[in-house]
Amino acid sequence: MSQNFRIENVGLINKDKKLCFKFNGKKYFGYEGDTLASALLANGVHLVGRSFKYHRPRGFFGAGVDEPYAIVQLYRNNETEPNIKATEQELFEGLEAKSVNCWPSVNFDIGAINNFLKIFLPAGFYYKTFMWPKSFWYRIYEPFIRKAAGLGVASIKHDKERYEHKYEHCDLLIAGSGPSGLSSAYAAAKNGAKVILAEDKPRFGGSLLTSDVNIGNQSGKEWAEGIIAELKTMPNVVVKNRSQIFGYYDHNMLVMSEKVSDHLPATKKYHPNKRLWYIRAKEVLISSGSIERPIVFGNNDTPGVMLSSAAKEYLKVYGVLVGRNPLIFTNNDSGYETAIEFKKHGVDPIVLDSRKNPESEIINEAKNIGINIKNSYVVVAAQGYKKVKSADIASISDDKKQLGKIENIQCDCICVSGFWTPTIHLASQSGNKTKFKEEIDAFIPGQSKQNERTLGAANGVFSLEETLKTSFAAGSELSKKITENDNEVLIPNVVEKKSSKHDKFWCVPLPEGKNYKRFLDFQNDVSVSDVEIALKEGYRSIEHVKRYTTLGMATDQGKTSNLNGLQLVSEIENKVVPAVGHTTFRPPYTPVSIGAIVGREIGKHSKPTRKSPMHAWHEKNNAVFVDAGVWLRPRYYKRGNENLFEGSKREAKNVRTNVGVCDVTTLGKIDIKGPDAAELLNRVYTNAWLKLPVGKARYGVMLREDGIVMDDGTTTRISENHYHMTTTTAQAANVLSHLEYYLQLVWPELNANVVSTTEQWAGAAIAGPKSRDLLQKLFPNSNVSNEGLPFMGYMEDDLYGVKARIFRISFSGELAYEINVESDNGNFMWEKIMEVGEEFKIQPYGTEALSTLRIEMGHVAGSELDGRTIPYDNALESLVSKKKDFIGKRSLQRTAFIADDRQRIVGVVPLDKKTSIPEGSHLVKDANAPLPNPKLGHISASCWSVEYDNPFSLAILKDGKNMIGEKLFVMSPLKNKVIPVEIVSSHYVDPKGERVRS
Amino acid sequence: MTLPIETHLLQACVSEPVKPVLDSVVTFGAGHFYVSQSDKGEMVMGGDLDGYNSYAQRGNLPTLQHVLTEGIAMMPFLSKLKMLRTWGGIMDMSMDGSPIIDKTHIEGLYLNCGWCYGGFKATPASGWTFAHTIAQDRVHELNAGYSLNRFSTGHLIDEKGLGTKTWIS
Amino acid sequence: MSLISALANIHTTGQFGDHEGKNENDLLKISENQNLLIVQIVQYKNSILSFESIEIDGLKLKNEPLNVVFNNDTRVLWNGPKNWLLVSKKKDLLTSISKKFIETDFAVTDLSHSKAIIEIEGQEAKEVLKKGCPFNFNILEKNNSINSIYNGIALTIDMLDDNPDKVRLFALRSFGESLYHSITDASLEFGFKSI
Amino acid sequence: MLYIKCPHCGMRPQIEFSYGGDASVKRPELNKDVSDQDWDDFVYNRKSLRGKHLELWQHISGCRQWIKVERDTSTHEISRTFKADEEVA
Repeated sequence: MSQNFRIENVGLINKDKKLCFKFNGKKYFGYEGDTLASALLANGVHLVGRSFKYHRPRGFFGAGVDEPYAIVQLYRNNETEPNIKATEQELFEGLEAKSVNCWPSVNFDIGAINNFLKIFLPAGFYYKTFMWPKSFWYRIYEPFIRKAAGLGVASIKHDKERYEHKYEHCDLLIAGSGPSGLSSAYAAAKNGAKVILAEDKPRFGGSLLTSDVNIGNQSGKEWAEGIIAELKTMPNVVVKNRSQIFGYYDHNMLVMSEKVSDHLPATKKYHPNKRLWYIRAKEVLISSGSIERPIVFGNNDTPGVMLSSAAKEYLKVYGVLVGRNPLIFTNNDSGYETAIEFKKHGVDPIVLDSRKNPESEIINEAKNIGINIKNSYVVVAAQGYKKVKSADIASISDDKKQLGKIENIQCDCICVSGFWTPTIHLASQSGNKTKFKEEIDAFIPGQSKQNERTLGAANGVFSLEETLKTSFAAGSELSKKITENDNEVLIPNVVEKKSSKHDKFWCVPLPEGKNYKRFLDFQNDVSVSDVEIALKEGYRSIEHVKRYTTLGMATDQGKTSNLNGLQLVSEIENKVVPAVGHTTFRPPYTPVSIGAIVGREIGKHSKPTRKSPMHAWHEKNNAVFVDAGVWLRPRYYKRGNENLFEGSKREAKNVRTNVGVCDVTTLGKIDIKGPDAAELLNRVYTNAWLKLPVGKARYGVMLREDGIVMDDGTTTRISENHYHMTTTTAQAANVLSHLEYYLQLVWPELNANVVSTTEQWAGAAIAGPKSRDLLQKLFPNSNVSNEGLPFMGYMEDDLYGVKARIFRISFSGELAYEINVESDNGNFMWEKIMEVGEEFKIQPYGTEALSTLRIEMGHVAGSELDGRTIPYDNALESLVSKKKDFIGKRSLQRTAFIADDRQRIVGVVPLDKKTSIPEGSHLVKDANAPLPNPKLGHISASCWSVEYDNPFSLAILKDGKNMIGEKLFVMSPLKNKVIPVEIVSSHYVDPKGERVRS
Repeated sequence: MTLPIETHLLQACVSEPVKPVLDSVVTFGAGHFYVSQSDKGEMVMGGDLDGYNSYAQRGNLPTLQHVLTEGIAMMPFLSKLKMLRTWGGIMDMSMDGSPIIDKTHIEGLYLNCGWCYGGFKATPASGWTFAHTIAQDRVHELNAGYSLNRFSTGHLIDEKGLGTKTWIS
Repeated sequence: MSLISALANIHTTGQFGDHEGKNENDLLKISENQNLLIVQIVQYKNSILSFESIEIDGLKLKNEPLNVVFNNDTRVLWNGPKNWLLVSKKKDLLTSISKKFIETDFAVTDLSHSKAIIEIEGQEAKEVLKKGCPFNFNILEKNNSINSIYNGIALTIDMLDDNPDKVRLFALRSFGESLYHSITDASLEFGFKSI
Repeated sequence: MLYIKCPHCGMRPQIEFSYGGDASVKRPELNKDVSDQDWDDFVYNRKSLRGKHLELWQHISGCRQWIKVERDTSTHEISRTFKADEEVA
């Protein structure tokens, strides 16, 4: 199809570059610089979609971010994206788009039957129509509604685009590059301030691109181009187009979404598709302009009805006529500007003005060039189904209540202007309580809450001269405050046409006997009658009316509908608009790609990963890894076709019979130094620490102030004033912060320093009956006998020339040692242990075997120290000092904590000695008791005992102390298991702890 | 009377509506994320607290960024959708993460608070037992555990095991 | 004995990202730093000793945020109130540090093996940092250092030079590979040379 | 993201800090008798103010110091910050 509606030599598009695109399977062409909307309109395509609820035909209503209708499914570079506004999407070669929300096609849409059933779909229809009979909801109504719901189709493929973030700081952030944005940016830049100027459209200049004004003897557009060109050369200025500031957050942090390559056929390799900017600004200038609002009349959603400013923009920016026979319906002078542009390009418009006798320069000009103007006239209803064919018009009485005789006139589009609504979203998001400005029938920002100021049309100022004056002044003043420079900038002369007052008129009354739908919210199909129903049904708060009718909750977020909705409510309620108030403006101003919000923290990099210095060795030796917080730890070292169960059993067994080695680098290590280090430990741990000799380790338990166990571990006295504390892997960071809290805030009198040395030392635990023989071979010059290095002893030596720390501690319950070397030597140590250990049949073991070993021995770990247990529960009460005070001690006196039947750790063995017990299962007395079956305890950890070759679990059981020998049931409804069990001691293997001391 | 409650901020968001892709609520426990699709087609998503006391009913984007990061980890296709609306609510966080449903020492004053962010799912049962508590002026067997004095006696109901640091996620 | 540095398993040399058609000298340069002595020096809260009277490798400590005192071999980074991170090519300095900062008043902790160290040099070095760290880099000048966080990883940033920009990043060793990934990923757009 | 003035380091993004709750809570001294009520108040009862709230933050990825922050819980505005050992007037 040829571009019937394109006019020669008009517009800012590049006519030298023709671009091919497809819409609903049909091929069209447009030009570089077009949007999908302008290119479709140039081709005479007005029907782009169907409405949400009634599936009525939808065309184009605006030319930008406020567009409620023209939503398409976009195909680009073998990917698809739903819900793209055709008015925002720039054209590129090969673009493909389809209509959404219609089936089988936009021309014949089955859902449109809703349009004839609309009596069943009034306001709040979700809440009432489909409520009865109750059983119908799941089976009939919901599936039906769901099928009809939604706009575009979400691709369930992985998103291949790259999204990046950037954190930036500046002196002045300016949102919008219209006259106020440009002039304030220029003035501030001249004072040397660091300025960021953001424009959501591809072209800078805002209203200057389409208005007929003169600044400093240039056209508005030329002046804007000059300013931008100069700003771009200044090193202290960043200007960004295609960049929408969508959120104003705390402490002057604003967030901007920059579309880096949405206008290209594909994103350049290594470059982002979108970049999300977190900008912290000292001052913010909001120059976001205003959006024209519609006048409400019958069938005002018919394709071909659009904002008069949009018609002007399509003409002046894209050289596209939205109609050849336009009707312009206005209550202010803006409609005339559009009419004049039409006329200038050889099209004869008719202007209907609701005002009686308006007079102004613009109107005079329109009259002078012979435009047909009808005063006190309104559009009663648009006629035509898929496109406007004619309009029913009538004269209107001065009080706007009575319509004259209805006439029908031919037209192919209706351009409507109901005056302007300042875009106050950002100011409101900042916390600014807005105020209603009577002269313009709209809200403007009130008192600034953060360091923000709103300028120009966004502040309800529609005179260009005043806008430039205040904006230059604001830019100068705010930048001067920051840079202390005061460079004078001359404010250019302005020539603009003066306007007359607009008419406080926003909705055409229904003619008698007619029942036209008059839409307020075009995307969500909310009409005047829907709001009337909501109010009749008793909804008063505007927030409730909004939710009940869904007014303003569509993807355009009510940019064109909110104010008319308020006017309606205020009229029915007989209140002034400010008394009705408006709904809260929340970020984002426009929908933002979730991928852009997330940025690069995706896939395996969604969280950082921590690796030990021996990680590469583990990898090479078939380790299967497990997440331990963000650490990666070997779970087991797979041999052949072994599974986890077989592999971990083999490893654990080898520890019990020979010797095993485990990477324990991840355990938290904290260096504690200072004259008061011992005193600190004494206050933090439940047991006594003042008399620990140098060269000895001790096991300790620390509590939270509420008496609950926080962590456990061993601490070794390395020298007089130097202790080495270990923590569990999971609690390492919390324990450090906990110690700092007490040292800095609670006991500042203590002279001690704590610092994490987790990363300084690589750790290997060697465990098993042959571990001493191995140790002796590794350290031939030391006496590592039971006397030379007794249980809980510590020594330093060197391992083939490498400084090593040797601790005789055990988590496995076997004779065991832990060797630490500095991290760069970690792999060397590990390989040496493996090499020397070969003759003792050493095997590396992972966390699963480690777990088995500790469970069998009844050693508590994270699953018992789960933030809900006290020392008694873990059979650790012997470590609780009665003599000294410590963190959390006072809480241990609580009734529940000293009750006779207090929960306590026990062992659990299935009666059949075969069935594995799922972790997290409950223990009950009677498996057949009615629900809720009283829970006596839960399984905290399970393993397959390698010592006895049967399942064994630990449990925290009510009155556990007196339950040994009892028969209970383990129930796991999730796994559908009921297992008869016997309660035994938690110390299943080596109950006297002889092996560790052997 | 002092309540062991701190007021915090929780945000949620919805995407633009899309055709049905998800027919149930899915929560990602380890990632602190939940998602469901509304009848209108919007994906409704949320996660953890912003992490400091607040009555502002406005949150900040990094928290939602974190929530959505977890969301994409679970359902990568969410990346191509657009976030339409966000909002922040105030949460009465009790010191063990469970609600308080109880009578008080003041005649005629009953407590039903500290719901943290778990309210709706338990509303029918708690409403019923609370009505019982008021009507009979004694706690029902099923809400007896949710007493205010559990913080003094130590009979806490701390499912997450985080203790009093309600802001930790 | 074979030492294995924090990034030994990930750092490979070559040119990466959008480097084609660009002058090699204009590319960002990314490298791993090894074999530095890194020592934390902390003065105890109630110590009244004058830390300014102690000289180490000709340098005196300064208790001032952002401050780095330095010479050719050694840089002392302010790490917090009366808390410094000494980074030096002279590995034998540790003994004299321990001697001069007496243990009744100072905690001296060797952290040489605790860190993964990445250096970035080039015009866009700060741009790379801005992609993952919300600190205001416009105020970070030559011979300033800060502690902050990059894509969830805590790190220390030491600004070695500003013509062109050159920064040295220290992260906890176990996070090294993740930080290296983040930094090189953020550098792809500019193109970089790994040396 | 909040912008918090660390009294040691200067203006820093919130991401460098971790929250520590109500700063008005005072831990009872060690080895002193504490009534049940006082202990419960210390462990569980918080002011949870709407308005100016004195709270603890730790500059955990910065200088690692615990600081006190006076912040309005209805606007998030921060009026003053203090070092750990500074008394709040």
